[in-house]
Amino acid sequence: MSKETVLTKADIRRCALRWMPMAVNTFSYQYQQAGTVVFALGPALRKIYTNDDEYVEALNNHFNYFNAHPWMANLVLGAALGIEDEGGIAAKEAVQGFKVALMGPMAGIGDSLIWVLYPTIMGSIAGSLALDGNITLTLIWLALNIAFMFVRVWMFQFGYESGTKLISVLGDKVAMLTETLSVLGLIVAGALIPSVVKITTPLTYTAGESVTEIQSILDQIFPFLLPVLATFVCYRLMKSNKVSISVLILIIVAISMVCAAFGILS
Amino acid sequence: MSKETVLTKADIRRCALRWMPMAVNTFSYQYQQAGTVVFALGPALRKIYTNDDEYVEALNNHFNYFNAHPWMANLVLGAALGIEDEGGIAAKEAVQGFKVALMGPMAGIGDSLIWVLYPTIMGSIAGSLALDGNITLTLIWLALNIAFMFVRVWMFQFGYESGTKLISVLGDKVAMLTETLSVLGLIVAGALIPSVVKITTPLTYTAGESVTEIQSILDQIFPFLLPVLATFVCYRLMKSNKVSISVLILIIVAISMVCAAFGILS
Amino acid sequence: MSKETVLTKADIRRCALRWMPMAVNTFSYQYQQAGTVVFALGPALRKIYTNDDEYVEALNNHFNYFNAHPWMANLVLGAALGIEDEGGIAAKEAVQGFKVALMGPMAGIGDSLIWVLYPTIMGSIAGSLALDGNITLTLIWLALNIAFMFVRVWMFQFGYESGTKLISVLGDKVAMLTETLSVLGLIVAGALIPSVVKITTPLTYTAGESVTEIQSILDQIFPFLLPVLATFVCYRLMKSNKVSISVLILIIVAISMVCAAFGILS
Amino acid sequence: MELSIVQSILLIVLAGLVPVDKYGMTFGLRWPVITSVFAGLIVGDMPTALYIGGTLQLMSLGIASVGGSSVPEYGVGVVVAVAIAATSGGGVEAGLAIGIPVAMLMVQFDVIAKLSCGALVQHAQKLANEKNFSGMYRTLLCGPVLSFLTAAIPMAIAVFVGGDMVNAVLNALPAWFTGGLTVASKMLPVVGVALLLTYMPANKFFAAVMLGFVLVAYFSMSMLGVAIVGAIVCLVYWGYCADKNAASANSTVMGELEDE
Amino acid sequence: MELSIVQSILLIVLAGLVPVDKYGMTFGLRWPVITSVFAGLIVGDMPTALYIGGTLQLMSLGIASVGGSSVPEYGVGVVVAVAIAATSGGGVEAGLAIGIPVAMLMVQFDVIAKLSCGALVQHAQKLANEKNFSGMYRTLLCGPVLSFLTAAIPMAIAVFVGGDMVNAVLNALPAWFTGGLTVASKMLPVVGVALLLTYMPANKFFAAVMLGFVLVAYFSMSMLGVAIVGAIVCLVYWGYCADKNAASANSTVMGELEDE
Amino acid sequence: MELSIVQSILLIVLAGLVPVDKYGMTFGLRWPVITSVFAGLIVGDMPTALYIGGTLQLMSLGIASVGGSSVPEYGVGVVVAVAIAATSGGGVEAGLAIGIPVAMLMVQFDVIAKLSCGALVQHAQKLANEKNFSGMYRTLLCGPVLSFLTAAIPMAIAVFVGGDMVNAVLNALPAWFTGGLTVASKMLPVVGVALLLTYMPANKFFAAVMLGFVLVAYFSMSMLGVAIVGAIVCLVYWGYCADKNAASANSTVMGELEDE
Ligand SMILES: OC[C@H]1O[C@H](O)[C@@H](O)[C@@H](O)[C@@H]1O
Ligand SMILES: OC[C@H]1O[C@H](O)[C@@H](O)[C@@H](O)[C@@H]1O
Ligand SMILES: OC[C@H]1O[C@H](O)[C@@H](O)[C@@H](O)[C@@H]1O
Repeated sequence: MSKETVLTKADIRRCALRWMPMAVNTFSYQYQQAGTVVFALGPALRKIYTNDDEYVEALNNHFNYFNAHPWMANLVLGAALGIEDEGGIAAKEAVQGFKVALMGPMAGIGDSLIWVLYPTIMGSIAGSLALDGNITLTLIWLALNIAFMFVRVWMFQFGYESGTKLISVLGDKVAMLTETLSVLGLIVAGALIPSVVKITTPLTYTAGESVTEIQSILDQIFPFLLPVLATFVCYRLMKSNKVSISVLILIIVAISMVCAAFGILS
Repeated sequence: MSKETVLTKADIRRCALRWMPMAVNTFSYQYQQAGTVVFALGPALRKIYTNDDEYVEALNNHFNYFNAHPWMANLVLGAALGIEDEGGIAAKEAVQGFKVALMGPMAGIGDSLIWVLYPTIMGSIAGSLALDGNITLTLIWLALNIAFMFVRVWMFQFGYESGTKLISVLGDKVAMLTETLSVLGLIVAGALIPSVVKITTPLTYTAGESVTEIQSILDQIFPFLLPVLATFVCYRLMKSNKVSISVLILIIVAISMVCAAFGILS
Repeated sequence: MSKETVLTKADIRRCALRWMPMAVNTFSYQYQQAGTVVFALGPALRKIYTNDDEYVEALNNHFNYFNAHPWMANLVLGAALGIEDEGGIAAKEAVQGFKVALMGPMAGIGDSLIWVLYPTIMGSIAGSLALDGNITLTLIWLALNIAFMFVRVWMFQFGYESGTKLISVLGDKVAMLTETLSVLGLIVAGALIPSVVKITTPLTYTAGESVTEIQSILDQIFPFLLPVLATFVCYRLMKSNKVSISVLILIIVAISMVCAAFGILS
Repeated sequence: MELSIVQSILLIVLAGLVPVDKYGMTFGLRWPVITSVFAGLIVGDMPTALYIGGTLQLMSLGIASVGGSSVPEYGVGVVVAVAIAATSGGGVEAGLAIGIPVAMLMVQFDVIAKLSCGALVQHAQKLANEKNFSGMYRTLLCGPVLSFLTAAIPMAIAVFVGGDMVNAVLNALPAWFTGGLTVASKMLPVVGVALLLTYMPANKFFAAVMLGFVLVAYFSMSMLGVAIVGAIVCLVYWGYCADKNAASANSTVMGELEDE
Repeated sequence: MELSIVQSILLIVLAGLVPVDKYGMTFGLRWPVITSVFAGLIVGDMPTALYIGGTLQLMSLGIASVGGSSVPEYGVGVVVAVAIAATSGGGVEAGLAIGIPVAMLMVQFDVIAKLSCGALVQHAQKLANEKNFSGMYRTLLCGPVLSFLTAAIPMAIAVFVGGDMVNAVLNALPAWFTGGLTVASKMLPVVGVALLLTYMPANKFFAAVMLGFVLVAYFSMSMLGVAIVGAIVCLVYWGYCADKNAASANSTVMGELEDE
Repeated sequence: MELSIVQSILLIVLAGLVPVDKYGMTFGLRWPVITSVFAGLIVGDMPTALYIGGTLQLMSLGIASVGGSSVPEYGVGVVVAVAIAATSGGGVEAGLAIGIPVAMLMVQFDVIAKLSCGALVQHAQKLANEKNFSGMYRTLLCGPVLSFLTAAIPMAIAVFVGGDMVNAVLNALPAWFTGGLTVASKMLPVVGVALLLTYMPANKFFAAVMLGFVLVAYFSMSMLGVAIVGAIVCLVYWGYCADKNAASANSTVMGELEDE
């Protein structure tokens, strides 16, 4: 399974530097960060796959839904690249399983620490000082951000090395790894339903003085009923191939507008 | 395994109409709704089993403990009948496993929605209006109940069709289905112990000003200790065949009266 | 596997009477109650293993970390002795697995009931009465403690008999028992990390008026991060055999003092 | 006002139908305000009946028999209260003063009916095993009759002997009897659960029983949640069994090959 | 004071870079106080800029785009507010009066950009399959351009047409449009999740999907907790597969022995 | 009043027995009110002793050494307090003023004793491996002696040198020393847990370790709950192993058949 790796340190760094400025900038609801993943890893994959067809296959693999905190993603993408460099197209499923399995946890850690905690600490002080015309902490904050860029490049490289090691250790058990990771990925996917699909209804049922919230009735029937139903319907539609994803998204936007207009969803 | 089904639409409807008025009307602590289950399915089973011995065997199977919300039970019993019509006496265990596995969830959903939510909404308004001599909503409520009767008949039929489909799809894996459902049934049974056996003691231990509740000591030793012990003792007694169930029930009633008289249980 | 048992009732009682006064009196952080376990069971083990080497092997087995509530331990140690008497040195792993698996639960039950509940009830009354010069309940308490000593001796014997029965029933499945118990033991070990290793930091980060607690940041990154890290580091060091346990303990004490001096840990 | 004999009988029948309907068809008599319409039609005083029905309806919101538990039966209380209000001079107050205690007493009567039903169904099963199927059906049909009587008897006393008599009877019941039946209604579900365990492979899958227990005792999970977790376990176990079957089929094939 | 054409363009570019940087390099423009330094340099009034930056920074504490959600973009609000404050006579108040609504409006623009990006990336994938790789890269590079425009356009209106115009546009947007986009931003993540399920063996391991759901829906577990539980399941499954492989390897060996 | 030499020695012995009994026989000296009876007998002033015992008993409710933690030892405090109260003119107040700090100081002494016991038991194990079994027993018997000394030494100082001296020593202890020992008492349990992991198959069953951790860290489960969940896992694993053994036994049989 494992073969000569072809990527150099410079290749890895180049991937990191293509990833970082683009990260969420191609974000869409169906691909999420996949566009940027392709953009960032593309040249490195080209080096791994000299054969055009394998290259396209690998690209298509990376066009699959991916979303993590853009800083923490460096670790995951680095490792995925390592697995791919070591395992080649045969490791395609392992690469995908690996990315899906880790993206959820990385999003959780990154969002709470880097998107919430870090700017809350820096911002509360820098903001207060700025009101008094003091710019010091703002500049320090800026400098810290720049310093972190170097850390992020290093994280990508660290990920790459861990990935190659992982695969060379596993040997011919990559198929087993793939299946196992897909189990983890599916657990994460199941957990995403109630945590990212936030569909609730503000409808109430008023009778005399008593007001009943429809949402609480739904919660009694089944927790997170609306997100589960929505996921199920979308999943069925996609599987059936009867409706393209773009059309599906337009339908959802249309439904959202109608439901918002009539106060059915919020 | 699967064979020609013999029941007609009219047979199913008849079962539903025998079930609905009788449902909890034969409720006893050892059989719960089983009496009515037998009463309702009896004629249909007779058609399935022309052989007397098989018929008796099937009846005995349905004399086993069953309890669900009487409206939601239509789905479960319909499906069980479907499985039985498709699988015959060989599916006996599957039928039983299926009923036990689904009765708990159906009771939970039905009790909260149909016994609590529905009459709370209707009753709070209808009651308020009635105090002013206004009868409108009361009559609407009555009409709704009647409309639901038709829905309940339909649920029975829907259940039946789902049941037959299930079995014809499974083919020779019915034994596996039985075992798997019995696992689900046992999980439900374990969950029933702390949720339906509500034995607690009101005893307290007063010393000076400090009052210690014996129940909280028991909770520290083991959560739901009394229900667990009671279940264990009853289970052992039944397994040992040393005491008949009727006697056991009398003993429990006697213990209840003594313990109530002395304030030991509440 | 199972063989003639050699211990008499008197041997068992002797073990109990050696265990009880010594129990936690040889407590150390690495062995916990293991010293006393060896002290208590030693003579009985000598009878089981006439061969010196097996005896030493058995002693070394009992020198492994053990900790339970000293009263409840009677049950566990009695049963372990029973397993050992029945299974001999071949049951060594089973004995160890059994002790580890049960020590956690026994500590939990004993600590809450015997160390907290019992003296709270007795002490609150006896203490109040003593303030008025009334000694009655204090003497009753003393008498109760003495009565319990007999119960504890009986518990040890009861444990022994259960242990021998267990092993003679299992026959040649002792290896399977060992492995299964080690799974339970490891679950308990995992649970011990967050429940007995209580490392937290009181550090705060003050900026303007806002105070950030470092501990809450750590909790966001990973719950019980410090205990997990400490366990991991210690585990690695021990596995590597690069540092002796005594040295490790000294290092921890030194770290504690330094960290306490600088307010890093609390 | 005096009730005619027809009115009396109609009221007794109406009261008796309350538990029968509650436990079966759910036409709606379990809900006081609906029952009051019929009681009002019988005594010919709809405003009073509706007022009593509305009052008891609001009083009983949220009360429901769940898992075979026995609860006060305000639907019966309505019929009693309407009858008393119509006949005694005391009006609505007098009606409620008797109706509510009767509703409460239904808890004890309900326990007794359910205990008796045990014997009934047991007998039905015996008949089934003797292949006396029509006897079995007839026996089971006594169930609703029992339900009917639990309410019809106190109603008959109220109508024919008078409300004061009902109250006298109520007060005469010893505490250990009423309290004992209440405790019994909480303890008796244990019979069903234990029975359930005896005819399922509880020994082989004891871990499943423990899992269900832990989910409720430690995580206070709802039955629906338990069912979802149970489904997860079943899917896993199903997959495991399928694997095992496939493997042993494999060996069998090999075994058979050898034989040839 | 009037803004020179260069200043205007610089401000528009700065505003446009806010989302680009927020979604990518994270130089820091997503945080108002940092952006205000640059806005201050451009208009040449650092004290006012810092004051506005500090105000909006404190106002936006804790707000972050998580899981692809769209949130008010106070970094853009800062640039607008600084520009208005510098040009209109109204000072800081006038600046914030326009800057804050614009920041809020970014929610809607962000949804539109993310919807458009869907088409972009889809097109890029098509090009990839046609082996037009440089076309693919070019297409993807339009992503940041879109991000840029979401902020640059309202900024350009504010700078060239004036703050009042911005407000007029804001008020003209119908409620079903803005509200609808807000609802859409909450519903659309369902597409990604469903897609995820389609290209993984969701049928075979449906129990895994349910487990993840239960952990969050019933136990409100964090994603990290889910990952730990997931790791436990994986280790167990890995061990099981290894056992199974070993066993079947065994049988295979035996089978092969036979063949000889 | 002066204490006779016999009284002094008896008091020292009584104090020393407090930890020995607490950690072993549990006659009851860990509970102040019981200890006070004996202290009262020795100094011959039962009312004062009981008063001190009752006071400290109520003060110490709920305090217990759990999982090897070190807690204030009010049983020792009682003996000190009774002795001081009897000898100094200050009465009960003077007694408690010294007794309570000494009780607190026992936390530190306890840590030191447990650290030393580590060396003791290690030595005992060494002797065991050298087959010097009586040496091993003798070494282990030093454990209770250590326990004894942790209380007897401060008591001796209090009795022979006087309460003020005790206070002076207490105040002289540096904060890093007492605080450090407190921190150490919380950190040191890590040694035991890590050791536990080293001699069990932690690698093979790492999922089990994680499961135990998750149950406590995420669900705050009690040890009893962990044990129940653990039992579930064990039953499942036991079933799995039994299946596996049966299957491989099967293949073996087939393999053997072939050989014939
Ligand atoms: O809980 C399920 C079911 O149990 C019994 O049959 C009765 O109490 C019903 O009212 C209830 O719906
Ligand atoms: O939640 C992970 C990730 O999701 C999207 O990509 C964006 O909302 C990011 O800001 C976020 O970090
Ligand atoms: O927690 C179990 C056990 O641990 C140590 O041995 C001591 O702290 C005991 O008092 C305690 O009962």
